[in-house]
Amino acid sequence: MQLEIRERKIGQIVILDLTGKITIGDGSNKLRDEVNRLLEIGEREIILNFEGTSYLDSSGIGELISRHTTTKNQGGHLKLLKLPKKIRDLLTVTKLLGVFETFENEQDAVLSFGVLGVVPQQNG
Amino acid sequence: MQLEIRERKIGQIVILDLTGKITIGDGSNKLRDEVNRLLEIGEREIILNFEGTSYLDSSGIGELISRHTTTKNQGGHLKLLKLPKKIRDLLTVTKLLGVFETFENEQDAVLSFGVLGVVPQQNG
Amino acid sequence: MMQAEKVVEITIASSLELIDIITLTADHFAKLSGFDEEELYRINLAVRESVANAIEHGNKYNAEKNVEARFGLTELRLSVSIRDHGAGFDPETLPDPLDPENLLNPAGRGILYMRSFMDQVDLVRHPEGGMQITMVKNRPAPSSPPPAPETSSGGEGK
Amino acid sequence: MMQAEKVVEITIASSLELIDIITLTADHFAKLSGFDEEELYRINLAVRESVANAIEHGNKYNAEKNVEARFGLTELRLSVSIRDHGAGFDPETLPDPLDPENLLNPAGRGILYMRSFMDQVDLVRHPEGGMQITMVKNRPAPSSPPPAPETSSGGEGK
Ligand SMILES: Nc1ncnc2c1ncn2[C@@H]1O[C@H](COP(=O)(O)OP(=O)(O)O)[C@@H](O)[C@H]1O
Ligand SMILES: Nc1ncnc2c1ncn2[C@@H]1O[C@H](COP(=O)(O)OP(=O)(O)O)[C@@H](O)[C@H]1O
Repeated sequence: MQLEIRERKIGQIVILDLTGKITIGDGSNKLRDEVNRLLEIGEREIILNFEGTSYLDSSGIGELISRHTTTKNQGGHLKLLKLPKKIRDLLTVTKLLGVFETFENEQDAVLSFGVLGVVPQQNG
Repeated sequence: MQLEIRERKIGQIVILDLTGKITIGDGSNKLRDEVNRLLEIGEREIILNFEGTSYLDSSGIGELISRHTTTKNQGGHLKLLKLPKKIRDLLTVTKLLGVFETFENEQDAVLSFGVLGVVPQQNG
Repeated sequence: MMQAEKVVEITIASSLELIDIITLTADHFAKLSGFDEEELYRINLAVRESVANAIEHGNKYNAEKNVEARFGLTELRLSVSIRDHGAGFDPETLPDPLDPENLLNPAGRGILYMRSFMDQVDLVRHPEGGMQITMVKNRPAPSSPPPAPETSSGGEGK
Repeated sequence: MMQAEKVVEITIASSLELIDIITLTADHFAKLSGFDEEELYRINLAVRESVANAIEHGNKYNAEKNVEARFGLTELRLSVSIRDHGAGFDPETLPDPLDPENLLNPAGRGILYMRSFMDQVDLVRHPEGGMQITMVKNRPAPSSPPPAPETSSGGEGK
């Protein structure tokens, strides 16, 4: 299944719910475009929710790294939520688990951004 | 998915619930063996329930005809229950719809056997 | 943008358990072609019949003989050719499975499936031996998803 | 019963949207081999990486160049070879993606995937040009479902 991305906002934080495969071509491109679009409109605190996806090829992993780096370079944060075991294993194999901030549940992820997320308010 | 066959009895009537594909090789063979086994132990009134299957290749259709003929030759009846549209279409294309007795709901199929099925009693 | 034919070729040994490899490919091509689920099912069945015939009647389950499939996708149509290495046969001489006197014959409906579900079916003896069946299905008019174009710059077409 | 290698060969044009045809076949073979769902996933990923490399680095998305896949299944192992028609490369010279200084490099993990998920990976230049990657995975010990035997009399093995 091709990657689908749903966007939610909690306060200043954008959560992208990912469903499908993040692979070379469409999947990676979509993720790149979506994160870049958020950065362009000024968003800086982004959570990628992996609950609906467990297929990530090396191009998909590369895209995660690129978006992580780009976000950081612009003073933002890209955090990973609810990694399925399969993706966690891939990040272990590639020794990347330490590179990303990862969370098991959404509230922890939201609160980790500090004051921005303390008073969650539904937007859009 | 390979064909799976679950057997139920209502009075003297055996209902085979089919799930999966009825195709050349395994699927057709399994259906043949199961109906033949029933005939060998003396069963004569058989309903094939297609609710869980909609994939029937020409070998599967051939198997239906063979089992229908064999059952009839031994004084029994083989009836078809809950044909999905796709299988109904295949029987239309092959002009076989008139060859089989088909039913939309289980009670009608059971009652069609006459006195044998009038007082349904759960067996086994 | 005009695009060339997109081609996939598959060779399998004569084993029923390998048929799915060709039908899975048929599904994938049918999806790329824009066919709906109902047509996917029909294409899948037609392809299954032709491969089963190649294994059963053509190669007679001889595992040393291969079945060769060729899928071709253009803007207008999907084509599937299946070739075996058997003795071949003359399709003109086959009994008609719709003739009332053949109705209870358990076999003889595979080619009927193919002809019913595809737009064009050609059965010819291959010049180098064996039978070759070519089935063509015209693609649905490009409504919402247009025929997948291919970029040459690294992106995926569709 | 000793059985010969069961072989499937697939040729695709260099198009990312055709990769799935080869990974679907990998899934089917992996199932026939008796691998569990976890290993299916890993085999699928390794195969995807090798085909993606063949299209991207080997054939450089040139639709006129093909990628050729060969699957072979014996009682003991599943092998997958992927060949392209590019310039080839020397695997010895590649940077190590696990080296801390390469950790944030967005590329360079495909071959690591293959080596992690398959039991043996050989990367060689094909004598007639292009790169050929051969990956082997040993089949699980035949516990409940034994390695599918093949009858030659018309029945399906498993
Ligand atoms: N590839 C083939 N090689 C040789 N003979 C074939 C081939 N395909 C079909 N035939 C012949 O045509 C007949 C009809 O085929 P088909 O309509 O598929 O029905 P079935 O396979 O059930 O007999 C077969 O019984 C066989 O004699
Ligand atoms: N089939 C191939 N033909 C030519 N070069 C290749 C091929 N496969 C891999 N390479 C080279 O090896 C490098 C590492 O490949 P890989 O580990 O898959 O990572 P990536 O594809 O992300 O670069 C590639 O960047 C490329 O230079």
